Amino acid sequence: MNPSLFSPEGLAEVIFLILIGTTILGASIATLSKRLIRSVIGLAICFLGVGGLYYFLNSPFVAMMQLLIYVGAVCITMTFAIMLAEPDDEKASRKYKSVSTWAAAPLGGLIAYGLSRLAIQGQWLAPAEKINSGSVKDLGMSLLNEYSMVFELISIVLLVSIIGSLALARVGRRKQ
Amino acid sequence: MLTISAHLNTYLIIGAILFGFGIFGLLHRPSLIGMLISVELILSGASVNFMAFNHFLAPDPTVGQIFTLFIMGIAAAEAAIALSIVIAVYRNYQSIDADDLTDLKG
Amino acid sequence: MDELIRLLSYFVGIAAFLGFNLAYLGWVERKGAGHIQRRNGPKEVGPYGLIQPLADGLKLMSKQLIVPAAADKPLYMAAPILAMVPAVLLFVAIPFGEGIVPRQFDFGLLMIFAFAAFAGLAVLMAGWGSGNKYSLIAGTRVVSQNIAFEIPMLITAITVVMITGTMDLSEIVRHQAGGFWHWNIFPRFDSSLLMPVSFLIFYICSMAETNRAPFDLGEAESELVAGYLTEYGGMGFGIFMMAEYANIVIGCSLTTILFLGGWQCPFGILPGPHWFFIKMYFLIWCFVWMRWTFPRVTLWGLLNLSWKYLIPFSLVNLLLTALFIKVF
Amino acid sequence: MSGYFTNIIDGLKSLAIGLGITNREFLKKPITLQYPHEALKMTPRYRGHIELLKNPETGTHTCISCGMCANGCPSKSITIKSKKVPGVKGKVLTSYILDFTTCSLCGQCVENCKPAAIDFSNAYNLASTRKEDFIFNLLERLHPEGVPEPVVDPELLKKEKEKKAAAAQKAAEKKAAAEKKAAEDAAAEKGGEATAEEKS
Repeated sequence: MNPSLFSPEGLAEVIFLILIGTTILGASIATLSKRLIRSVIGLAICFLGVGGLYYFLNSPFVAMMQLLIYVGAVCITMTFAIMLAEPDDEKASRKYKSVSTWAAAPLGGLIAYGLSRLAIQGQWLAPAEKINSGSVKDLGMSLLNEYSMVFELISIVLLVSIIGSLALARVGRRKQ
Repeated sequence: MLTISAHLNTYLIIGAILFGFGIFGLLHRPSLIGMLISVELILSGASVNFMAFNHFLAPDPTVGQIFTLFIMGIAAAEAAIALSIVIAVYRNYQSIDADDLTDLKG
Repeated sequence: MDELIRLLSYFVGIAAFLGFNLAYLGWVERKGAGHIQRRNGPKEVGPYGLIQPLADGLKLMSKQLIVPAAADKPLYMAAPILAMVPAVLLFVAIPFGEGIVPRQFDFGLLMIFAFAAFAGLAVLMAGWGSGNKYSLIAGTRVVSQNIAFEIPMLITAITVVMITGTMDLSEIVRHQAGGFWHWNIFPRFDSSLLMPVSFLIFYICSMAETNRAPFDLGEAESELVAGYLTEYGGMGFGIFMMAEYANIVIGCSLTTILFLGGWQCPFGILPGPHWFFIKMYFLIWCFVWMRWTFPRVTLWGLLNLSWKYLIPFSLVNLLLTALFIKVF
Repeated sequence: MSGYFTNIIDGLKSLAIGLGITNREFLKKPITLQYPHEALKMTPRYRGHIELLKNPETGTHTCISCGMCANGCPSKSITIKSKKVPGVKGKVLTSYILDFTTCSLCGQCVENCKPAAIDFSNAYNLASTRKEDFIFNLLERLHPEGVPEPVVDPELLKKEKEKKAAAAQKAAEKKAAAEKKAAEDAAAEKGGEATAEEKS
């Protein structure tokens, strides 16, 4: 039975469809536009949609982190890099010859199709009994108990990456 | 039709589409930053899959969330490193096209 | 269905509140600037110039929208909208009184930070999309500023989260119930003595995040014409201005909720949202006051302030707060 | 590192002082004038365009129409017209036109004026969209209700009349004498002719 369009559930479905549209629109802008700056904006739109999907998947914390990290940090850093590195747009549009660019669209489509088919045809296990509600409290508990080692490792990775990126940017400056 | 938000397959297909877009962009983009954008798309496609399985199938619904958070952390670190590489490359080659970086002398 | 009606009425209420604020904060700012400089400020249009915002709005709306030839048109057009939408959206999460919140979010604080991240992107889009080097410089400046000040802001917000143990804004306010000495701005002998420092860092950062003078490097008119606003006229400019004021209201509301006890009344009279608005408008007035007191900082001084002072202080503050909580 | 904390304390202190100053100013009354509604009184030393001075005794100007101001004007902005009126000593000013569009406010006219009839005015808010509005007739500006008739001195008038009469009489006499002389000359000529005729 389909819920009415104007009931909260129906409205939620409409919003869900809008989010899917946002995600796919963002992804297509990110990959198809000729200007890099627009692709970054498309990426931000796509991440906004993905964050909304996470919200529908009952994990608002991850959705917010998605926005905070991807839009607030990654996209802005990329825009910054584009402004610093100043890519030549005309040069980019000139290079549509190599084999990989022609093969790209069929290959991407094929992979997407294949994965979707797998998803539809796959016999997934029956949903297991939940051992907790997946709330932020549970998230924090398991982050600091079961996954504390990974948590520490990822902070080390982040630290190393910060130092490494600083060092890399610095070396380039010295050479010039 | 209207209750597609409660199906695992919807999310898996969205994840697959994002992944496909990522592969497509990775091959089709000439510049390093464009490739980085595509890699982010691939990662987010994987994240969507993790979250979907986590919500619908996993007994412990924190695992997928934690995995996605780690992916985000890794993606942020990767973006920082890659962009500093891009800037260093641009300083040396005056270009960020992957095809132009053919010089083997460091 | 009741939920829908409730949401719609809140939507209307927020729109009215926001419209009133966006119009009259400009008036307050000009009046304040006038009196600080011993002038009168606007006084011609209506009594005490009270109809001035209306006249300004009409003027901005009646202007033609011009897209510069060198502009990247989609980005140029989308930037004001992207600046405005998150700012308006954030009001959904702000509790104005006990139970007076459009939507109860368990992660209200996180949500505000997440959507505030769009502001930087909008400025970058405006700067790049204008096709003007001054706008571009302003965009990069604003983003380096936003990133630099978001870090201490988040870290000090985490100290509050550690004390109250929740990211739900209503819950944070409830945690500060009692007399005004229970507010987070004052040293708390049961959790952390350093809360005034947290408040100071948070307030400075919110001022910098909203691109207010003395941190308004994005529109430093003496150096960059009007920064990222240079190419915007008419309602494009108007929307950016409104987004700035909406961000100010958000920032001050957040400071009120986190540190000044939200709707908690200090003396036991006038309970309810009145106190929330009194505190919020006091903080906004402090923004105006500081704007017309201090000269604009240099970019160098701004980044030094963040990376050399605020970030180390906020980190030490976080550590000491954790220590306090562990010890007591 | 040594100045790190002193820097912070100094900075906070100066911030507080600055806020105190602006707060103090905020509470004071505004000192600006609402210009179109109220205006400042200009200082007496302000040098605006020139104007004719009113002599409190006679109620009119003291210009003697000597033209020194017009002669001394480097921009030739001043045009003076005057006429002679019976019973009035000297010439009477009929129009004093200042073309303020070319005036450079050098003050040569005021320097040159022997009887100190002109001086700088205090008018500072001159504004118009038409050039003609800056061509002033100073005489009309001095007497906006109408230029008074010059005061006629009866004695002088009488004297003048006598003088005129005398002059007229003298002229008449002269004329008569001339006529007489002419007649005599003619007669003489005639006589001469006659004598010549007689001689011949």
